[in-house]
Amino acid sequence: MTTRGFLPVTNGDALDATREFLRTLFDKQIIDALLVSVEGARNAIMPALVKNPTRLDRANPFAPVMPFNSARLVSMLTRESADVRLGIVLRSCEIRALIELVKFNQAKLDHAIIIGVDCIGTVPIPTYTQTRDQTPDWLAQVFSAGKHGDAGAMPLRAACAMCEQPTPAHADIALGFIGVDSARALVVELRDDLAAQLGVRADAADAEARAAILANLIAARTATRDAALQNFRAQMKSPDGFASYFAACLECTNCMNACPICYCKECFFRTANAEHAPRELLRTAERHGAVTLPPDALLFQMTRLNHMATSCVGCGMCEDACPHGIPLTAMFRAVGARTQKIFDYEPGRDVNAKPPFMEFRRDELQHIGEME
Amino acid sequence: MLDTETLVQQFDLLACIQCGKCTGGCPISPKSALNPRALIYHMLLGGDFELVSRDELWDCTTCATCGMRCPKGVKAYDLIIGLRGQWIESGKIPTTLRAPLTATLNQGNPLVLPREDRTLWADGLDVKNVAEGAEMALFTCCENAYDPRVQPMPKALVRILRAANIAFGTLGLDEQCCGSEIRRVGESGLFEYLRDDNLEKFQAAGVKKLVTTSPHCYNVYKNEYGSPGIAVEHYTQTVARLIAEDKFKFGKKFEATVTYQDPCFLGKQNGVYDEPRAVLKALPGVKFVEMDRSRERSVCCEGGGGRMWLEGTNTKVRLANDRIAQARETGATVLATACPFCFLTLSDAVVATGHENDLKVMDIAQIVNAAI
Amino acid sequence: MKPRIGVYICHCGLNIANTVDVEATREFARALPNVSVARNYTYMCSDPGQALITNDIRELGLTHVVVASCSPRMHEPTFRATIHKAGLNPYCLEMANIREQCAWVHADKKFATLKAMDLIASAVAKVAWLVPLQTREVGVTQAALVIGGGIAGLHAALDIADAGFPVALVEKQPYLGGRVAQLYTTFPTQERVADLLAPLIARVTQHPHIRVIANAKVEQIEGFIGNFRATVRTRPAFVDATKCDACGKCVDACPVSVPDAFNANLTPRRAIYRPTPNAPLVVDATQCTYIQDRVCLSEPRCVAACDRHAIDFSQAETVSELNVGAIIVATGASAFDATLKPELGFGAAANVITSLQFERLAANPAEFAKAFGAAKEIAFVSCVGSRDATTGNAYCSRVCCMVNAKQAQIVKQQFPAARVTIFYADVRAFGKGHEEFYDAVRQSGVRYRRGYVSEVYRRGAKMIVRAEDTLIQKPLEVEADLVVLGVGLTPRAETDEVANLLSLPRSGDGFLLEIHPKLRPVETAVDGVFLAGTCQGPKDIVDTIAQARAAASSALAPLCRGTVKVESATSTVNDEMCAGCGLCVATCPYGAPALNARTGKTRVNAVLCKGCGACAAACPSKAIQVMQFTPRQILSQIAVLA
Amino acid sequence: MTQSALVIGGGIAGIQTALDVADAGFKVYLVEKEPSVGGRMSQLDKTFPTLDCSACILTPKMVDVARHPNIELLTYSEVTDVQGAAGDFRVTVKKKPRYVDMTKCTGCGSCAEACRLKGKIVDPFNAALGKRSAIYVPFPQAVPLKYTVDPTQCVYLTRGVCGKTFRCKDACKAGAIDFTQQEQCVELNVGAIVTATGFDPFNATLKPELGYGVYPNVITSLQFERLSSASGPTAGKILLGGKEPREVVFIQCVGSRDATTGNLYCSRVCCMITAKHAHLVKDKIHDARVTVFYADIRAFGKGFEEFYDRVRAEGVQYRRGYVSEIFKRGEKLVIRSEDTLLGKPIETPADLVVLSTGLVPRPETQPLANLLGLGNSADGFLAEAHAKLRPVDTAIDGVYLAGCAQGPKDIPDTVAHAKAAASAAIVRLRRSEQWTVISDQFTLSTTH
Repeated sequence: MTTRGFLPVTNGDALDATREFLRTLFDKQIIDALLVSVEGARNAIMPALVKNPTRLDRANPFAPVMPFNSARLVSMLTRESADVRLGIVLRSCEIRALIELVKFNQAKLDHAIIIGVDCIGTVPIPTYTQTRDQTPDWLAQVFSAGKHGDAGAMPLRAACAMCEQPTPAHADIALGFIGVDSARALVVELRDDLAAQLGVRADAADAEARAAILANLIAARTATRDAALQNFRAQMKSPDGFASYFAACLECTNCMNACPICYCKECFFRTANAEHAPRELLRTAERHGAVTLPPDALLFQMTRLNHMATSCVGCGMCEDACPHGIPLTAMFRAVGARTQKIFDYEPGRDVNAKPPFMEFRRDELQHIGEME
Repeated sequence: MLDTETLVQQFDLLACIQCGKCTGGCPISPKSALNPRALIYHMLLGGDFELVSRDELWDCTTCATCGMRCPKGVKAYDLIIGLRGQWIESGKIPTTLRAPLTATLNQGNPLVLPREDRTLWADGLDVKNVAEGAEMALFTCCENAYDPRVQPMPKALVRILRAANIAFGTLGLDEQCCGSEIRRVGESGLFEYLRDDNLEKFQAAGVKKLVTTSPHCYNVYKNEYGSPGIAVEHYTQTVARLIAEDKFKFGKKFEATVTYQDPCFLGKQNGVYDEPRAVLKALPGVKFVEMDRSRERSVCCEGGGGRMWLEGTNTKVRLANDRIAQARETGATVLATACPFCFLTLSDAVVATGHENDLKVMDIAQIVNAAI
Repeated sequence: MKPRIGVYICHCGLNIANTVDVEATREFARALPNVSVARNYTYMCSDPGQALITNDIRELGLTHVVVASCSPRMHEPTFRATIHKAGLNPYCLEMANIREQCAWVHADKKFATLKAMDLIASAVAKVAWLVPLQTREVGVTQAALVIGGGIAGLHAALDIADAGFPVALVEKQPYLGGRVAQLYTTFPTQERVADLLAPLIARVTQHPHIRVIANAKVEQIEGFIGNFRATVRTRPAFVDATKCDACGKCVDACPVSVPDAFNANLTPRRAIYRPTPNAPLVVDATQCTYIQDRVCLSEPRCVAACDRHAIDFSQAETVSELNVGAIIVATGASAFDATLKPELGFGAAANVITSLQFERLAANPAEFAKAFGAAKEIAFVSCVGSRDATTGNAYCSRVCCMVNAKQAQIVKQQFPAARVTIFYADVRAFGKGHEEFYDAVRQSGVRYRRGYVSEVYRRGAKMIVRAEDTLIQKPLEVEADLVVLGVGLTPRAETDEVANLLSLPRSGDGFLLEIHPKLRPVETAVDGVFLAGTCQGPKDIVDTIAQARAAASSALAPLCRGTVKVESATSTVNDEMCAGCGLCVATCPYGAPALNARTGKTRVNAVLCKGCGACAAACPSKAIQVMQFTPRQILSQIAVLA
Repeated sequence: MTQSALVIGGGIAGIQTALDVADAGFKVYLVEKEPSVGGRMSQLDKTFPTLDCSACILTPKMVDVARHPNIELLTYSEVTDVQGAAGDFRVTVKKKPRYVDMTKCTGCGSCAEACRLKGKIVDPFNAALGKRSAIYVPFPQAVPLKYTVDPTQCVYLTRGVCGKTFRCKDACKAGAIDFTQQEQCVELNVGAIVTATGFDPFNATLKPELGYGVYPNVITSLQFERLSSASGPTAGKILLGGKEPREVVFIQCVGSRDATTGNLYCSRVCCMITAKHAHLVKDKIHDARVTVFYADIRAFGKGFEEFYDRVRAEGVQYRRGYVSEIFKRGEKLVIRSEDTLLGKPIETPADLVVLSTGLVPRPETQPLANLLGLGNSADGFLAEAHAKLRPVDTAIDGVYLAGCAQGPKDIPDTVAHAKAAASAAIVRLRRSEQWTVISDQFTLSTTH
């Protein structure tokens, strides 16, 4: 069971209070190490594995920028069991990706403490790094947007603009600033045992107000999402919709590299299996008059779609990574939504829910069934 | 009200599986309300069953196709005969039936003619009485004996037998109706009287072998008189045997294309198909052709079952008329039969259909006689 | 060495040759890369057809062979054997399916021919990549497990035991005989089931090769054909059979009353009870209030009532592990739950009973006379829960027509005055002597009325049976004192459990699925596991026995031989590529791949692998591949078509 | 103790029994009176309800039987004497001369091409719808694929001379044809015997009212199989006299459930055969009007009712009522019956009538049954030891029944029955040693 309470903010500095809170986790020996975003040189925000709590003075989990979906990093850190108690500070989409990875044996949560944080949305990295000096207080914007549940003023990434899950689920500790005045306090919701250890008292004040603001926010985001998905589906209506969508794809595989779920040791498309003999390419060119090169761009995208459609959490890292700005988030979310609905499966919702491929149910897909 | 339970037992109706083969094969059912299967079903269901409303029972020709076809051995025609019996017992005898029945009792024939006229047909033929010592008794059907239209048939037969040097005789004025049709109109009491009386007379005359002119007489003696130790033959069997034994010399040719109507009581009911044909085929000059519906698939002429005296409900075109058309399809100029009823109904039909110049109805005996 | 490929195109009589220009196809094939020879022939699978191939292998030194004919499902073994006979590795063969996938589905000869060419080119491209594989054999544990002690299980067990092999017969209930034990008589011979069953059960229980494990459940099965390992949990009887003299005092003392399922819930029984009239006493642990810690608490009344101290609650469950080489599943079927047809009034009125209840009543003359003696009109309803889309059971239950007939006759024989009517749509009397029995039943005075019963409801003390008599096209209301519902057979509720235990698929009707409905009616998708009796589909006793003995025959082959051949084209894992995600493990229906605890990567148990390729399809990185269907092989096939 | 079994009859039942007994490690002699194994199933086009091509699923089994190291195939052979008892039967098998050297014949068919009687001899495999030569293989997938001279037809064998020169002999490059061949007898010593002699289709001329033998467009269901089969005389096209029928009528229970023929029993397969045929007609002639006359539809096996549902959905009309008679009116056949659900006699026109003929015991089984001491059931099929509990055993120890010799069966039931007979035979062959208690050999571990 969980306890809801408040993390008091003194001096109106919620970030400072948060850093202090994270240090306390070390002090109370709840964690031995912490994965958290820290501010680096040239405004860079990068995840760091912190072992010494004093180094938390640059930690910033609220910066509206996401260079990584850190689920990948958690996978890296937890694949083999260790007796280190690892704290992980993650956004909702990162937690969901992590839960998917756990199902595929790519991460273990046995010794992990997930510290989830509210996310009002993130902005593209260049926007963040290049504009921070001119508008030094991104954080103030975040907290202000959070307070009112409206990030309209922020130039959000496409994925975030349609993100309808701004608060973390499945966190051992969740820190919230949406719908509250973060100058005074942050909402904290945590496991009862941790609450006892950390001295958090149950306090339901302002819960309804926060819920209302969240509901508004989610409704707005959902509307944005639906519009985006509809737009994508409209583009797919034409026979070559998929091909034209990916007309500019170089098969650079950046999307795959950025994807938190793509867990293959080595992508099939980078192995000798996927190589084409020159003779084959020439024959295909002869048969069709011309063949687009590199030859497997669409196959690559199809394959990724096939592999990801059920597990995609919509973090949008792929789209950020695409050198041609192909709007991948909308595609994955649109296809994912349909696929996930078929199997009644929502990625990241439940760590015990088996991915559709791993489970056979007699009653599924009966409408496809045998034709006679 | 009928005691259907008893009828069900008596006629073994429980064997019925309601397959409809009886009604399907019934020559009358397409043009009458007569439906043997439904009749049986009503018996099986029991309860109220009013005979009076079922005039169609008098349409049955007792051709026995229903019983021959039944896969479960049910004899629907027997049931109909039984029901007619119930009707007669109730005293509601069809008006046209009264005179024949009374005459049969009083005069030994249903044609309402004097008993003492029975041997008039043989005037001048010097036919012996069987009691004077003969290897076989010739039994003349009442029709053959009294009806001038079919009297030539026994006359011809007499000449044939003489030609083969067969010693035969008749019962003279002791001969009376065999009871076949009497039984079939449901007058079982009168039938039993005739049977006992006839048997007594056969015995008194020392009859060991009986040759009948009519298939109806043949059938009743063979199958419905118990086993009185008398060998019964229809004359076509006798003649076929004599031909096979080379007892004849045919002096003349009978130049005609001949087809043959199987009498139900000879063919379907007793399996005598081959002998009449053997006789016809043996005759010099005869070109024998078959109608499509022949042998087991032959069609009733509608002369049996007391239909000679009954009105019934069936006012549509008689089957005999169809038979004329079918006979003409074969290119035959002579339609042979071996039954006085068939002869009469078919002769009427030839006239009714206006083919008296194209098609001649003849009894086999007459044809044989013409070739001797 | 450059491959030398032979291509053989089959006419399949006219099956292929009618739609595909086989000669043009042959010329095309001859010109494909690496092809040394291409031929066509009327029936490649015939002896001379095969001779063409073997001669070419020997004379032209072919290294690989493509046969363009039908689906490989049937004839791949044929042609593998053919090329093997000529000295090639049997796996250097590829089949192009130009019949089912071409000739049979196209009408236009021109396009069908082009497609056949593509399919052949594609097969030629693949075949060059095929590698020789070795055929393998594994040893067999010469013992069998039979699951289910009904009439099927008993017969299967007897044949295997009589052939000299040990058999473990595991029965869920505390008694043997299954459904058949509940029946009163058989059709069409009207023999008492008890008279037939008792000697059979005695033969099984006394058989030196059979170990009967009743009141038990197979919990787990691991392994593969020839080498299964079954875990069996046996519930204790809580009654010491050596002390019990079956006096019944404990039963009288027991405070529990539950419906007696053996008696089709017609009568109650206690928690300590005799499962069948001749079986020893047992305690039903799910109902016993002592075990469930309710009423009896510390002082079980049965224990107090027993003079001989036979009741022993200290008895514990036992778990046995058995090694067997073959398994026969004979788990039977259930009677259709008539409450699922509420319009027929079952459960709502006491004078509507099922045919199974009829059997139990008939077995008890006094009860039977009580129930039926005074009845004037008795209606039997056919197809209750069979041939009925509303219940989801589209199938015919195969036995109910004859059960109805038999029961109707029993009533007629014992109470000739009763009016007995059977409502039906088709009477299915198809077995030996069945039609004759149906004839006899009608002769005994049972009325058949054609028309399914639409509803049954009460009017006063009578039930009204509503139907149309379709032979007179009249709606009917028949007043009946008793209505007997001819309930169908349905898969047992625990079929899923059995299916999961053994990884057996089920057919559309919910019964366990045989591997081929015509020619392999007892084999399953799992080698070494066979089906007997009604778990595969409704059957009468005689067909059940034939099928049970058929299953025994199938089981006897590996047991007698002592070894079995296993699939050679299995899947293999590239450790470098394997991310250990476990998709292959979850996907495999045969349990062949498993994650290695130490390395975190998949290992394939090649004996279990059937080469179906589900794992390879699921693996995102293609770290697991099926030999003869590697990405390289498949992609080279596709490349030709691109 | 003889470690071998004899299986009499090389249809699907005999094949399955032989394979099972052989797979268990015993030597099996499979005796078949025809030149090829395959039996009735080889004549079928498709099988119900899956519509598998019959030859396609049967051929591999035939090939297996021929290849099996434990099976010795004795085709064109008949059992003429049986002595001894279970465990030690001594059986005499007569091998009829094929007049073709099996070791030399390649099955090329040149001889049949050359035969003077090519295309003149009624082909029983094609149910008399096709013609063949006097030297023949019954069907293209025959096992063994060796030619046989039909001694009742061959001009040389019946008249002592065949022109100036034997055309077949000249045509045979392998030199396989040998008219000096004589009948041979072999003695077998076997421990168990399985009788799998199958059935005959009912002789439809015994129901003269249905016009079989009178009208060429009244055919039997077996003939329909050949008509529908791609390897049949019309290459799978439903053609009679070169014409495609528009109205097709199927008639159920011809020679079954019928006291007039003495066959009281239900033949078990005809309903589904007709359903399959009706489907095939609809499949091949989409707009054909197909009517089935029946009294009870017996669709009882796995997937059968579902198939019956499917066929009705395809537009096949089922009319309840047995057909009483068939005659001709103009170009059309007229089918007389009553639609018992309407209570009306009806006439249905048809271009093609298919009689769903039942299954009857083979007359030639009787002498064999006499040799073996087997009895008959009331229906004329061979009698099993107990109607309920012992469907494959007979009154004679060591002699078992498989398939339709015991009574009509569809293919799966035949296969199951045949395998059951195999099991019985295996048990009999393995019997004789004194069994000891081995039921305790299982226990690996028992925990409480």
